[in-house]
Amino acid sequence: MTSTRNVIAAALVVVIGLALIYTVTASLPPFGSFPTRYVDGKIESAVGEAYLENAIWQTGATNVVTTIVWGYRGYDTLGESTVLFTAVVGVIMIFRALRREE
Amino acid sequence: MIPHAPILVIVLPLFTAFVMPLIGIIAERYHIKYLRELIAIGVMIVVLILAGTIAQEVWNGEVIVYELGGWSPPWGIVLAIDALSTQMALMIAGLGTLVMIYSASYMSRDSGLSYFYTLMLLVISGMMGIVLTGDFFNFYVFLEIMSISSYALVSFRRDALSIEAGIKYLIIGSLGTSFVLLSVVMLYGVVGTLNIADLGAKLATYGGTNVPSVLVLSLALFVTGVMIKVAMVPFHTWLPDAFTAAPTAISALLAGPAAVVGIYWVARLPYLPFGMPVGLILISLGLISMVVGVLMALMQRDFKRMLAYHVISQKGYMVLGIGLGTLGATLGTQGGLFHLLNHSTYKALLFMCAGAVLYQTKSQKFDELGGLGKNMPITALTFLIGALAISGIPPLNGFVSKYIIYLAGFQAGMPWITAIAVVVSGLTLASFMKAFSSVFLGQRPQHLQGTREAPKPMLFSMIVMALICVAIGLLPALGFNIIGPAAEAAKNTSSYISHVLGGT
Amino acid sequence: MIMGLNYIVAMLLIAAGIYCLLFKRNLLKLVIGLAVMTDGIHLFLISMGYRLGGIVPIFSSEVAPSLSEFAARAVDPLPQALVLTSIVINICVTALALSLCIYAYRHYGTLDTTKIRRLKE
Amino acid sequence: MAGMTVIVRTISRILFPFIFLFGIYIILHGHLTPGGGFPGGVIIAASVAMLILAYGLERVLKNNAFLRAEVLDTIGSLTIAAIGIMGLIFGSYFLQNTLPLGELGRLISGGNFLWLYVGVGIKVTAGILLILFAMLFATWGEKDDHGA
Repeated sequence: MTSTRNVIAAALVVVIGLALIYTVTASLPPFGSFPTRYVDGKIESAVGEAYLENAIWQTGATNVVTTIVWGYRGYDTLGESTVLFTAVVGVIMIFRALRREE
Repeated sequence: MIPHAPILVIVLPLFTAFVMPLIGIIAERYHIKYLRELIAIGVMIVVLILAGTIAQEVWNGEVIVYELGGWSPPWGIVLAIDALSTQMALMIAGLGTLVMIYSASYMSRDSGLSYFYTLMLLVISGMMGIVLTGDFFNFYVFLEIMSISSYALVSFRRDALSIEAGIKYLIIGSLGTSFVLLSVVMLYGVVGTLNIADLGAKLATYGGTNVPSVLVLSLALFVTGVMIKVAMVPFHTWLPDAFTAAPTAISALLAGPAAVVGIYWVARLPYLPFGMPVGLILISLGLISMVVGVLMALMQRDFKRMLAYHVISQKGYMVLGIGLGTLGATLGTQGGLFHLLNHSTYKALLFMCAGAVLYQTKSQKFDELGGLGKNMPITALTFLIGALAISGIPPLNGFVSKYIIYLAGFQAGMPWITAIAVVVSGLTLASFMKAFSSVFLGQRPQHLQGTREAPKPMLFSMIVMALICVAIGLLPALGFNIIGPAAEAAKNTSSYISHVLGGT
Repeated sequence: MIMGLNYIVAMLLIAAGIYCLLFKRNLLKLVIGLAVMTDGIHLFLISMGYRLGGIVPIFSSEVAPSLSEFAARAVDPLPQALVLTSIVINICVTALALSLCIYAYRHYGTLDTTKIRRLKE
Repeated sequence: MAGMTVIVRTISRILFPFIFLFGIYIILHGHLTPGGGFPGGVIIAASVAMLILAYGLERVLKNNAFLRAEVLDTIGSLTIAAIGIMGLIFGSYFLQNTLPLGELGRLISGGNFLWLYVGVGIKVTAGILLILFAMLFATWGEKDDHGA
């Protein structure tokens, strides 16, 4: 019983892994090729390149990642801190009565 | 339109949620009753008004583009609001308000209410963020806000059942959101942008031929992730447990407004940003869900569990309709979106009725209930309206949208789909007649003799929902004013793309 | 071949996570599987923005004398920002899952999913 | 669990202010060097966690620590909210960077990034500590030997 389960599991993982690896290595741009992207044969550049060119004079911060985290995509980071808040409230809520016994 | 209305709709519930724990502390220290409830309801009403002002603007043919932080797309995040988003935002705000009023009295016996209202507002804010955003990664972030707060809300009562349901929902739901994240990552790898309009414009150049296999994989992952959230049949296992174990106000919230979010992406998916044919997948998933959902519902002996299986079945109708819409049946998309509007009202109403019964009798098993029609006449009447609406009986709203989906089946040249849909509808009626007779008719057990009618705030929400059901049933034009532009906007990708990318 | 190693390892992590989620019976192992899978996605995401011989996207005149040279050599900053967001989200999900697990252990006295399901009926 | 040996206690007492200060440094220099509000907040929370492990829960936490962390969490969130709304008032978009950009590479530069990071730092510190407290209060005193 368990041995057949293990065989099925191993086979499934191998199949999923090989399919993922094949798909990704076959048709993604090769590793290290930023900023080049090929869309339908045409060469396009990824959005990230524009940040490198403009971020420093537009925002005055030397860390480009920060200019994205709070500048260009600041709304995402607001959402991210909301997620943290949500998880905190969720955890407090789950332990609420236990806390009162303390 | 009030300036900044698009962002205020999302941010007002969010910031109120931030201060809600403090409001809770103040309310407990100074013994102010209903402070949290009133603030939550007030915020929801303001959000509803703001959504209304947005809707007026959008229905004039505009696509509102709001650049957050003043960064233009595709570098910054934008909110892009077309008629489809507007329909969803209006439904979330309206139904959210009613659910909030309902929970003000339904949850009054529980502890930890400030956390409850915090999480409720976070769910609303997350859903608003999902339907209004124009950025793919931002969609993922707000999906997580909505998901995490609903995981926590499902296990709010912390009994054995709800903890187990919460864990199940969390594991399966996180698997779904991880798939969505992986799909977003692959899209960034191939196309190099995250803006939905930009993605749509760049992927449209493929025209369905010579598509790299990564894009197909990305689409497959995204469909799987969305389908886990919509709970179509192979991925539905979390839903019955979660809806049964959650407090009924949460079940109504998840069945009404939260259904909106999944269907919103199902309706966007065939057109933006992938633009690949997924019609047959949607149709087959929808058909399987309809049939399996209703068959499972017929077997249930638990009030809320039966309603939960009907949620799966009814969502099958919507996915089926939208799938038919991509195959050339123009009525299909309209039918699916219209059914979403109707489903959200009557299913939230049915859950509220089940909650009212549960609140007064502390039981949700059919075997322990009976003869409550005399004790709770208004609940019985509203439940009957909801039951007839979900079964598609003519003067009520469910009939209109189901009829459109039947017609779409013929329009797409697949009359056997219509046949299946009619049969499922009949089974739904049978299931609800059984439920109605075993709860509200028949012998009343001894210990239920003194049962009283539900409290007034609960009745208010239920009556408003029932009135909406009747009104849309009698005057379908009311619904079509919302649905018509939405169905058109879903298909009109070029207008969306040109508004977002064509400057401010 | 070796250049694609990042992608391959990321996909292997994802496959291992899916295996954990599908075939493990212990709640803690399910949570670990989820974390492993998400970390695979994070590795994949951060590999997306690599440039051969790239420098960190923080401007300093010692590494890159001018802004244009900096822009021509630095790696993509966008995936790094996205990964920051995603990691925090993953932490939050894990925290909530673990607290639910603690509570489930109090209720059932076990973390075995099959036994928990049997208790319900 | 009442804390650890005197060696651990002494060393953690000596290290605590340095780790705390390092966390503040990470938060304040987020826009100039790698780091920012999230790593910095976690480092500060970790320093408090180290003290709790060394000395035990009762000796480290004064009464109302939970409440204070909750208030701090809200204050951090409201800082972010206020900066976002400042963008609405002084600029034309939510979260717009309306503060002066300053000189490249100085501590006070980059507009609102520094203040946003301070808000996030407070929020993350409080949030991680709240999760820690909630789990500690729930499981403190239980025996460790009943494994999974």
